[in-house]
Amino acid sequence: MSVTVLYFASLREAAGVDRELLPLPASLRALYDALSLRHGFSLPATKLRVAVDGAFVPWDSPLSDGCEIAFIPPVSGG
Amino acid sequence: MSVTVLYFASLREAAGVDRELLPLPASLRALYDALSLRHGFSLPATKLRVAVDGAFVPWDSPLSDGCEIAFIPPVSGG
Amino acid sequence: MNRFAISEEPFLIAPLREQLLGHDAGAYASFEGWVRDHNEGRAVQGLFYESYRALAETEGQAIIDQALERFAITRAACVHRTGELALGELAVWVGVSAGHRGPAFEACRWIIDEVKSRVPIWKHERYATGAPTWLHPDP
Amino acid sequence: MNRFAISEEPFLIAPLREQLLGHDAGAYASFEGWVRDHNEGRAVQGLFYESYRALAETEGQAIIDQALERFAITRAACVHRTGELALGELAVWVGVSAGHRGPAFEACRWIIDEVKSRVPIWKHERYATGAPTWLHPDP
Repeated sequence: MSVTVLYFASLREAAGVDRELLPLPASLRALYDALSLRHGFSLPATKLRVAVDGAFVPWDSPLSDGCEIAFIPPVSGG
Repeated sequence: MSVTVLYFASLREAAGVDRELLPLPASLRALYDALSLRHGFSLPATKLRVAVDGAFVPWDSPLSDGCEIAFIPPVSGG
Repeated sequence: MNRFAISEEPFLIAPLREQLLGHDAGAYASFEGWVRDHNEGRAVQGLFYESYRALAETEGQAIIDQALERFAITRAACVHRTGELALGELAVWVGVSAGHRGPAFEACRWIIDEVKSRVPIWKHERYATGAPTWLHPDP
Repeated sequence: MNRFAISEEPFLIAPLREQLLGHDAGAYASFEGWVRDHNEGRAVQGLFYESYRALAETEGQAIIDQALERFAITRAACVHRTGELALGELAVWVGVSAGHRGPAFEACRWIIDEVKSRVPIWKHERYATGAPTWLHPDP
């Protein structure tokens, strides 16, 4: 039971990798909090959006085995 | 003592010429009224602007010998 | 380039746009007016633009100058076609460069609105049915 | 064409614009974002755009689709660059065609605003002095 986490921009830089395979977490919020501690992310979860399997989802969405999770820091295109 | 009058768009079509040499008139308004009668212009002076020697001027501007007058019907560029 | 011009022939946008570029400007807004196949419900077959060229160029340049004063923009230009135009042909182009997108959009819109209301250019439309007409819209 | 695309290479505007042309549309508004030599008072030497490409294309296409519903426009498209960009390079292009200029301008502005606020693309700026930075502006 695992999930893939994708990192972008400053989160990728802080994590030092662009993806990780991790055990299925209890929730998106629990996963982000654990990763923040491990990688020293400075952005609070309240500033981020989150996507699962290529679509934006609410933070309380359920997770399933094998899903792909991306934490989306504030964007700066354009 | 004469002036040149330039015609554009529907005024040119009604006048049948794009310019005329005419005696110096008493005023721009008197000139337009006379030309309206002669050429059958359907636009009232209140819908027009007027230019003398290549610059917009008020309808009560004085006229001088040899000046070039253009009655400017409502524009439709763009 | 900060200029207004009348063009009696088709003109290329690329070199005009090129002159608005600059490392100091991050935003560029442009507008193009093309000849449509209809106007106010009537099928249009083609049109002709006439101008009082000397006054049109003076008035157009005044609009560009005023835009440069009113908006936080870097450069602005406008070219208007005259003569016979076919369906789909480019009638007018406006380009504005600026540090930020807000002023670029606002100035571009303002310039085309002013050109349409003040510059002595007149449109003569030919229709599928009925007599051709000079357009003299109420201001 | 009614499409949003990410381009990892420099792209040409002319063929994109061409696909928005049509005899039914009389108005075309476009926006371009270029790499400026400064940002918030700092001298910029170059930048890098990273995207979450799959989600960026989905979200960008949703913006185009929503613009087509919200505004009286004919066609709309947007392309955003990613990768390394030099000063003066084109970062983003938006084009909108419509029957009239009002909706063309409004939709063009709306699309770029939405792209900047919602599409997962991030800018990494390098400065003349100081450490390079990922930009994560407060919404």
